Order: sequence, then structure tokens, then C-alpha cells
Amino acid sequence: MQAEVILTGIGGQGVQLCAKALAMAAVAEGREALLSSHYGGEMRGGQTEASVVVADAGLRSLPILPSTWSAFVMHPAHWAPVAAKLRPGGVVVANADLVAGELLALDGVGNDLVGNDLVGNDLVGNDLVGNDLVGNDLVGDDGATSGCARVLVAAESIAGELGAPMAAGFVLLGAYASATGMVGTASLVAAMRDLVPPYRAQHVEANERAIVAGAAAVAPGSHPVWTAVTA
Amino acid sequence: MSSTVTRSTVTRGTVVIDRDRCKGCELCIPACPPSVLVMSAERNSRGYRFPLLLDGCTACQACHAVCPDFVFDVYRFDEPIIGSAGRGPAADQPEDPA
Amino acid sequence: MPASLMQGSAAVAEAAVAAGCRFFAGYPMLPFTDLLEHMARRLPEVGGVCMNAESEIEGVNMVLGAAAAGARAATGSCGQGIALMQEAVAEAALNEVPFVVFNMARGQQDYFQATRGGGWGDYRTITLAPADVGEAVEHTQLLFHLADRYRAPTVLYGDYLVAHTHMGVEVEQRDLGPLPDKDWALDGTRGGTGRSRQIWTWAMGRTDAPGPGPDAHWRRLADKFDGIAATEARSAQHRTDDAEHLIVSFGTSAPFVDHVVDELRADGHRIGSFRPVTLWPFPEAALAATVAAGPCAQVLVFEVNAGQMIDDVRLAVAGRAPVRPIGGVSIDGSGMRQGALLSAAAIRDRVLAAIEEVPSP
Amino acid sequence: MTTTPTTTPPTTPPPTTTVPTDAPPDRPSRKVAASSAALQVGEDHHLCPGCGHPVAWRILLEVISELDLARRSIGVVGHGCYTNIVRLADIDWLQCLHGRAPAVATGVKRVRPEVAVFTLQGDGDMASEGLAEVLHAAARAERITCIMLNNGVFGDTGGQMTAASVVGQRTKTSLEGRDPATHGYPVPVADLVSRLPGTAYVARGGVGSAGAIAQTKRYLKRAFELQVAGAGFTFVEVLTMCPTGWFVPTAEGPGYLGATFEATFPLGEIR
Repeated sequence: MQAEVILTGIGGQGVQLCAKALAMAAVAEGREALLSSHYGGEMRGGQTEASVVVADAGLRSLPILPSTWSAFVMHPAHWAPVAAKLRPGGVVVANADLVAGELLALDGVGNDLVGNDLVGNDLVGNDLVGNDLVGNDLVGDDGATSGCARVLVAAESIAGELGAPMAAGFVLLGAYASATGMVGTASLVAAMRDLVPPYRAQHVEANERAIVAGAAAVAPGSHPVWTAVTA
Repeated sequence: MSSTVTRSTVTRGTVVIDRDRCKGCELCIPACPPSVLVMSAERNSRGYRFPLLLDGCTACQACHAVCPDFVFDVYRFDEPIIGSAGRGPAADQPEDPA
Repeated sequence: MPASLMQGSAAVAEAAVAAGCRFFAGYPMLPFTDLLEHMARRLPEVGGVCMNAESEIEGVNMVLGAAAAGARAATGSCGQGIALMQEAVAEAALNEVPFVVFNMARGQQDYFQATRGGGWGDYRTITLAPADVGEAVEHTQLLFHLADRYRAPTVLYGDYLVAHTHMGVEVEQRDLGPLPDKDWALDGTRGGTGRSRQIWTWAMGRTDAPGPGPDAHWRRLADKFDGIAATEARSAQHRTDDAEHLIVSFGTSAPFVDHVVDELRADGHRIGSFRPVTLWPFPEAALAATVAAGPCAQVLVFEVNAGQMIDDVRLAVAGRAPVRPIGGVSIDGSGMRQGALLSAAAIRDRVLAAIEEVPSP
Repeated sequence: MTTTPTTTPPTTPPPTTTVPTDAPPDRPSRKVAASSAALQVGEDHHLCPGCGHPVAWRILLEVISELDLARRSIGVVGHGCYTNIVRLADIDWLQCLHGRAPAVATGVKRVRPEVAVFTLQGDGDMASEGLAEVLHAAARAERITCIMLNNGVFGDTGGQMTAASVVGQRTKTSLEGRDPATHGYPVPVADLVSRLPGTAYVARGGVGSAGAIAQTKRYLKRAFELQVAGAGFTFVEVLTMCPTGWFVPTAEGPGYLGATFEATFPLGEIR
């Protein structure tokens, strides 16, 4: 039993740290994980991507995934090649503040997610998932991603509400983990605490609040990973 | 061979010169404060001229210091010699400066 | 120690420390940079030294000095930086100073650089190309051992995927057997005793204790490299029994090729794969035997470059079967990793096309 | 600047007798200087007549011996005429690539901090090929002593211009003399390293006269003392003669050194 997620975004959004926290949390929970990171010379703004594979045992996967069950999308810039790798029945968890419009543009569906007044709403606890977005064919014009579920989380808005605008990635990560059940929120928080270097220790509390808020922003277990990949 | 001394004749030491290691650079000649080194007319086994010592060595070691080919041992006499330090006829004739 | 999730660079760093590496010097250059950072953090913890060198040239020369003084030492970089280091690697090979070079290459285009020397003189470097992080850990310890055994620089040909992939690995100190004493190493304690040591180009020795001189020294080195070629070649095979089509690949391309082999075997194709684990010495005999065992209709070479290893494959196969390239140049926009060609689907397409062109015997 | 080769006459008037110098004196005396250098092994070197390098080499070994460092010294040498003479010294030596000695010595010193580690390089080695290496070693306050034998010419390759050739100097690649308009200016390595805070000691000496040699030996001694005390990077530049590469008679070497090199690179302690 093995599940994959490709995380994509631009440098500075915390994509690499999120990928690492996810993989470490999975290992802490007794699974095996493989993480392949891809980033260039720039620290900010350039392409950043990571692949995480989590499995029960005996993991020796390719470090570049031929396909993926899920995607974690912080920014639209490098999303298209990831979309092409999504398998039917998978799930996309995306940063609605930046990505929703792009996702919609891909197949021309005119959902009005961008422009919603997400900021200022009581987002935590809002049922963003479970409305009619999930199951919409937002991306599937080439067939590769048809049949994928979408979980759109206004990660940056939520992070801003929390007073932690840098922690948007952790909001989305908390949401991804909660929606899929790949790892528990507590494990994610513990992994994040291990990973943040001493010179960034001041961000730990905000990151933790972001993970928790992200988890609360979606319906827990709405897209259960192990059920999906077993099936 | 005359033993007439024409120069200052207090001699405080002497040198042993490994003439066959000398490459004839002449650096010791002007380096010698009492000017008691002169170049030979004869050539050594390598074809170089080499320094000869006259009376009046002070054992100052300047020749030793400047020599790139390490040909000088320097000895200081316990008692200086007044008059010629020559211990017999010279073995070599110095070069004629003319 | 149970397997723990480690980045490849961290795992290699841990393996180097476990192998006794106590001196490291490098100049940051992706994707080697992470290894430098890990060594900078780890070595002081074990009483070692890591130098953030001012250039690759300075880094490798610092390592040469540390190794000459008896330390287990290593440096690293990727293509362009390795190019700057080649002069010193050649010097170390000719002066018989052992250290390890971690070449975290940006792709597979540096096969020639890794296997043909690139410095001056008649020398070779033992070069191991791990397929993944776990193997990189094994290779790291082996390379320090081989360096000391043969008094020669050795090279790990890793790449982006080795350096940046996190994987569950175990790093344990391995006993690889006894090694000769480093009685040649300089410690400065023998001055004036008549037994001082010199490490000298062309093994000239001291004036009163002459070395063998360039002719004898270089002939002995040539014999040494011949011996290494005869004994240290390593390779791996995957489903080569009865294979009619054999794919040869190296390093991190190999798992992709093996994946394709499994897929095509499931579809009924009699196909297998062969991987040189040592790029130098190239496992010529093993590859030749595999091809000769038949029934091999063709040898397909998959490498993500314009065609470099294929030269060695052709020399090894020596006309027993057609040798054809199915790889090619493929670099992604960042220049950091192999582009679209390094995918199971792309390899599968090319293998299937090649099978159609040269049917099974 | 040009120098016309001439034949130097002996400076003494014609004597009438000479003193035998083929054996030690037969009267009570003591040997105050031996021909062989301290720690010297072997007999001979093949450097040209009038070369200044062996003199610098000799005082270096005297310093090592007098400071009782013979059994805890490692020398790192580059490439040049002087590397031949290095083989006459009974201490540990490591020969390395042209210009890289300060980096190599860094590796040695970091592994063996208890050992006195020094480099011996020429100006072609240090000022031309390896300027970055010596500057970085100084900036790092590396506890080594770098010694540059500066004769302003690539002697080993037959007399070409280096980064330290002085203005006006004729070489095989500056036939009419080094012209700033064409060849730029010489690099004062000692002055450069003296500006770096990691540097504990910088001096420039010469071997043009017995007095200068004695002074240079004191500089070298000070540099090694400070290295052993852990004070930081230490550097001694030694101006030496290369009459072959300068195209002057051997006996005029010291005069040329004084008139050209010492005028460009003044002697003394700089830091």
C-alpha cells in the first residue's frame, strides 16, 4: 500500500519544509517514506517541487514519480506538469488564494472562488470542503486529472488571520493531512518542531497554529488516503 | 714565492673552501668586510674559478652567509695571528686583475 | 540502528563520518551544497574540521594536504566545480594521496569527466555510481576504504537525486577489512633523524634517499591501476536470465530502467537490465558474459546524455550484439536535474520502439 | 631599467700570497660556521651560480633547527627552481601544485595543529598562479607561515615575467623591460597580506648582503615563533637574486636586487 503526493509552489512558500514535515511525520507514525526535493539556485520565487511517497513497508520507489495519487499546490506557476501526473480517483489540495482561478481556467469552469471574501470570514471551522467544490471537474480537460477531488483552502488568508502570513504552507499541509488522513496533526506538529532550525525558532508557535487551523478548515477524513489507494 | 705581507696583518680566523662545489659566482668577494677573498685564475673540476683567502680573515662569516653553494667552513682562532697567516707557499695564484 | 528518513546528502555525510572522515572542504554549488552544509554541522561534533573553501581549487587542495597528513578526508562539487578540481585529483593520484570526491552531479553528462580523469597523467579514479540513497551510504564507506587500500583518490558519482532524495536508511560503521598502515603520511616528527618523509611529484625522494623517480613510479602506478581494473569492478543485474533485450544504465537512471523491465516482463517481453556499479573500472567482463550467455538480440544503452557510457559498453560487448543508444540529452529548466526523459513512461516508449526494430531472436 | 653586463674585477689589490683553505687550521680554533646547512642531507644542488634561493633556504633551516622545530615541522612547496634544493633537507615535505601551497598547508595544519607548517613558494607560484590562496589563508588567520622567494622572474622556465617582475625589468616576455602601459604593475604580496586582519606578522627581507641575510633570518624566526604561539597567519617575503633570469653577471646580482627590487619592495617589518 503506497500513496504519493507531489507538492508544488514557488520558493519562499515553505513547500520543501512542508514536504519534509509530512515525510517525517509518516516515519514517526511507523510508515516508510521517500522524499525527493527539487529546487534550483534561487531561494525565493523559483520553481520548487517535492515528491513524497508513503508506504506501509519495503519502500524503494522511483525518486521521480511517474504518476501521483495526490497533489499539494501552493502556487499555479508550475502546476501544469503536476496536473498531468494525477491519477483518477486522486485528490488535489490547493491554496485557493492563488491557485483556484488557475485551476478553474484550466477547464474554463467559472466557479467564483477567487474574489470570495474569504478573508475576514470565520474560516476556521468553515466547511470549505464538502460543498459542491469537491467532485467538480476543475482540472480534467485532458483526462489526466479527471475524476480527481479538489480541496480548496484559502491558506494565505487563514494564515493572515492567524497573524502568521509566512505559515500559509503549513495551513495547507494541515488541511492536506486532515482531509486525507495520511498523518495525524500531532505528528505533523512534532515533525515541524524537529525541522525548524534554531535560528527560526520564533516561528514554531505560528507554524503550529497554522497546521491546526488548516486541519480544522477541512472535513477530517473527507478523502481518506488508505481507503483510496487500497481500492 | 715571497712571503711579504702587503696588507693589514691581524688574522683572527680562516676558512676551509670546498673549491670543487664552488660555482664561481663571486658573491663572496665583495661580501667580505676585510676584503681578503679574491678569485682564482685556476678553474675547479667543474670549470669555475673559486675564491682564495688572503691574510686578515676575521672569521666574520659573511662569506658563509652569502654563499649559495655552501662552500665555506669558518674557523675562529683562539688567539689572533699578528703578521702573515700563511702556512707556507700559496697553492694558487690569484687572478691578475688586469 | 533502525532506518530513519534522511536526505541523501545527510546520509552521505553520516556515512562519511562513520567511515572516519574527519576533514572536509568544499565550495557551495547545487546540488552538492547540502552535503557541505551537513559536513559543516557534523564534523565539529566529532572533532573534525570542515572548511568552507574559497574555491573548488582551494577546497580540493586543502583536502590533499589533510590527507597527506594522514586524515581521512573528502571534498565534493558537481560538474563545473569538479572540472576545477581535476588538476589536484590528478596530482593526488600521481602522489598517491587518498581521499574521496563526492561528485553530486547535475545529471549524467559527466560520465566522461568521472571516468576519464580529466587531469594530467596516466591515472584513473575508482568511481562508484549509486542508484539511490541507500546505496550511496554503502558506497561512501567503501570509497574511503578503497582510497586507503590503493592510496588513490576515489569518486562517488552521485547526482541531484542522490543528494536531494530523502529515504529511510541505516548508517552503521562497516568493517571492510584491514588496511595497510599509513606509514607514508606526514606528521613532521622525523626531521633531522634521516627518516623524514616526502610526498613528491614523480616520487623523487630526498637527495640522500632517492625515490624511484618518474619512470619507475609511473610504471608502478600503471600496474596498480591495472590491478584495480582486474579486481574492483562491480555490477548489478536485473532479470537478465533469458533476456533477449538488455538495457544498460547507470546511477539513478537504473531504478527507472528496472521499473520498465518489470512492466515489460509483465507484458511478456524477455528483457533485462545491467548496471555498472563501478563506472571505473567498468565491469567489462561481467557485461560481456551476460551478453554472451544469450539469447541477446541487442544491447540498449539508456543514459541521460549525448552518449558517453555507450563507448564503454561497446568496448565490453565487443561486437557480440548490436549496441544502440536509447537515452539522450534531457535537462530541466533549472539545469539541476534530468528533464523529461528520466521517466518510466519515456523509457518504456523507447524500449518498445527498439524491440520493434530488432525483434527477439 | 637596463643593466649592461660587464665583467666585475676583483675588489682587492693583487696579493702576493694566499692562505691554504683545503683543510682545517692546525692551530687552536673553533668552527663557527659549517658549510653544510642545518638539517642538510645530500651534497649538491643544481641551481645556477649566484642564485639567491639557497641562501634563503639555509637560513630557513637554521631557524627551524634553532627553534627546535626540526621534529615538528612540515614544509609545503610549490614548483620552481627552489623545489630542487628542498630535497636536500631532512624534514617532512609535501610538494603540491603550482600556487596551491597555502591551501594544502591549511589542510595539513588543521589536521596537525601541533606541527609548524610552512609554505615555500616563488613569486611565480604565489604572486602569479596562487595569489588567491595566500590571501585567503591570511584572511582566515590560518596558523601557517608562508614564505615567498621573490626574484621577479619565472626562473625554472627560463626567465619570463611574473606578477612580481618590477617595472623596467627585462624578461623573455618583456623584452624591452616591463612597461606599465603594456604589462601593468608588480603585485606587492607582502603589502596585500599585511592589510588583512588575520595576519599576525609580515616582513620583507632579502639575501643581497650578509646584513640583509641576518635580518631576514630574524624575520623568519619571528614568523615561526608567532605561528607556534598561535598568533595567526605569518608571512615573510624574501627578495632573492636570479642573475640568470635577470641577464646580469652573477656578481652584479646583489646590486641589481638593491637598485630594482628593493626600490620597488622596501625591506622591513610591515606588520
